[in-house]
Amino acid sequence: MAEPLTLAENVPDAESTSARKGGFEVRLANFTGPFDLLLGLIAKHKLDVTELALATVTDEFIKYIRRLQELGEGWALDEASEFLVIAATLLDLKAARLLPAGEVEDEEDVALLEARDLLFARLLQYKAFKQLAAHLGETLENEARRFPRQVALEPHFAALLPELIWRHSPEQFAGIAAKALEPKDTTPPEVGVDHLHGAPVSVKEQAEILGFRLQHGRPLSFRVLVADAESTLVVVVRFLALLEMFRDRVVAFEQPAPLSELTVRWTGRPEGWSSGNLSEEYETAEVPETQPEEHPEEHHE
Amino acid sequence: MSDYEDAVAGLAALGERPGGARAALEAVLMVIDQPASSEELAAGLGLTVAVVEELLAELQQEYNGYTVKAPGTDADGSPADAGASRAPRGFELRNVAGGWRIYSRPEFSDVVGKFVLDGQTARLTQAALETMAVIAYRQPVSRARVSAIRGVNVDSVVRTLVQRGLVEEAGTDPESGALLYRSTSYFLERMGIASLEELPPISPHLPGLEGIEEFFDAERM
Amino acid sequence: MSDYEDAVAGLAALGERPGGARAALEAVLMVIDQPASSEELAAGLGLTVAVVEELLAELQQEYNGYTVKAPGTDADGSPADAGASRAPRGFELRNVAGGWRIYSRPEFSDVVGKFVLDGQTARLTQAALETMAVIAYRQPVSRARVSAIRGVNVDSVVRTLVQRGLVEEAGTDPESGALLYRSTSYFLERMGIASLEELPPISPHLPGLEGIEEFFDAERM
Repeated sequence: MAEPLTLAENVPDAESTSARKGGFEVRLANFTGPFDLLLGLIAKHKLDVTELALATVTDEFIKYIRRLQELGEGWALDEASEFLVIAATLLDLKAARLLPAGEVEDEEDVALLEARDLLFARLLQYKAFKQLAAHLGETLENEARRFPRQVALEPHFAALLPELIWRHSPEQFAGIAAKALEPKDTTPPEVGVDHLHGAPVSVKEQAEILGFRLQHGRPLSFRVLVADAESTLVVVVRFLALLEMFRDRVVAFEQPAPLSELTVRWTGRPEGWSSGNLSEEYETAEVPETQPEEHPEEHHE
Repeated sequence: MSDYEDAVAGLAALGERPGGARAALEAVLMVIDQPASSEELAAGLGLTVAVVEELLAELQQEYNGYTVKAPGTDADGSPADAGASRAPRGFELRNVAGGWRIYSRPEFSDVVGKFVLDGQTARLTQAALETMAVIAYRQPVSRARVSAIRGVNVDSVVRTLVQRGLVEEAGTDPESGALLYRSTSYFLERMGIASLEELPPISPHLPGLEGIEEFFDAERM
Repeated sequence: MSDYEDAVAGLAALGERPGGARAALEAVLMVIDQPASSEELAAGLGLTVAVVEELLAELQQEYNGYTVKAPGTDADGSPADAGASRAPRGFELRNVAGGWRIYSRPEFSDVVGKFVLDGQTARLTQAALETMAVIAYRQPVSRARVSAIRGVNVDSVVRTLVQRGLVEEAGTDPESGALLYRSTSYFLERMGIASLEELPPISPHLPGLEGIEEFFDAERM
């Protein structure tokens, strides 16, 4: 927590990292998620999770996502967004280290430190489950070498069974068949059915996504910014997020006429912005009141 | 005995494992559902038929209460119990219709019968009915595919249906090698129909079922 | 041992038969097709649970290669082999998923596998294993919470685990209304453990993270 925020040295620029591309062998398909990738990168550099060398790992993480986009192998949106959330957090943390700051007094700094600790905590938790998964895998494999005795009942015992009661007419039986064969879950895997129980969409998370896109590119239209929204809810939340970011003075709007195309432009500092300091009002409104505090990273629908 | 020595080369791998070739044979006999001939057992174990038949005879005697010292298989072999008479086991090894299988000993058939009946009801559970319906309308079909359609594991339910004579094995899938199942003539009998064609068509109940076929085939397990 | 004598009255009928109560228990173990608890076995055999558990322990040791002299069950009992070490049998008796069942010994998996094709299940993917681990250790748990821990959407993986019978639905979360999932007894069976308590503790894998547990529980989704 008290780790001093110092200027990161040896931040490799885009050219030098791409020059080392060949040394980066692992394919993304080998990883089961952003935490897995992050752990892989940390292990590759022989780093302690809690002393993550942000600059190196962040750059590789981002580069990895780019590579994946180039490959374009049907990357599911929700999967991509998880990677982007982590990438945005890493970028925030890396950016914070580039800023000269001695004392932690700014609210922004505190939020960043919290974001970092939360990221580390989640990473450690994931690491624990990954180890347990390895144990399960080994045990299941060893156990698969044993075959249970499950033989058919000897005929003279089968003959003892009470005569089956069967009262279904062919029509009733067809009804049962129809019901059993009915597709139960027609939703394709990549869409998910979480919205069925009203999963929350986080303003901060969406702001993070928007920030990530706007910060590193040219002005974008609102239409483009919500082109990948999987539901109306996400569109609405992104709009709310833009309003919040506007209040935060990191974006500006341009709309030549009412109902015409709305263009959003990044006006904040090039680095160091985080959705962490956005107003809390939307966050608290969408979760049950029994939960006092939610961190942006924890909304995952 | 010379057969035994002839086969020592083939035995080598098995001989190094605890219990040796005899235990390997026992392991197979304990879990096979269908009786296996001594030829099939020999082929699977990599032993000669003569050796397998010798081992089968030994096991049979041993289960019946006579301890037989098998040369080369019993590592320590205290001479005291060679050929000694002991209490029989609760199971026996029988050669029925050309195949070997382990059965429970008939002296305990009343106890076993009571135990088997305790867990049984005369009615099929809803899960069994639904599984029966899927098999009847999608036969021949593997358990994995029925599981995929029903969204739950159906292994034990299918076993119950087989036990009840409503479902039987119907070869293996040429692609996956999975066992396939179909309904039996006893099923037709219980339904009161002469053939499967008399089963009411279910398409009216299932608007747009065409897509589901491809969906499940694509993710065949 | 007094339990044993207490139950002699109940044993009488079984005791007169060859092999006695121990063989009767073996006979029942031969026909069960899913794990049977010592209570179920005791009820079926008309013995006390304590006696059945003693017999089960004896059989287990015996199959593993230790000859145990059971008082009153082994008729002749030559003193030479009391407690002597012998070659293990090709099968073993195990207490798995809350019940007892006979398995082939793992040393012979290659040989037995040739005869039992259908029992083979495909290996779980890394994603499925991780999801399984989170569900096993955090049950009952919603898909959203598993997603949060793994950092990816787990819907299709959970569906596969349900189809494989390793995971099942366990009601809904009273707050969010989200479907909850838990591991099945089939999972225990596949893991070869009697209960979830036998899973290794998670704490050594979470060094110095005592606080994090509460933190994540507090924001349960």
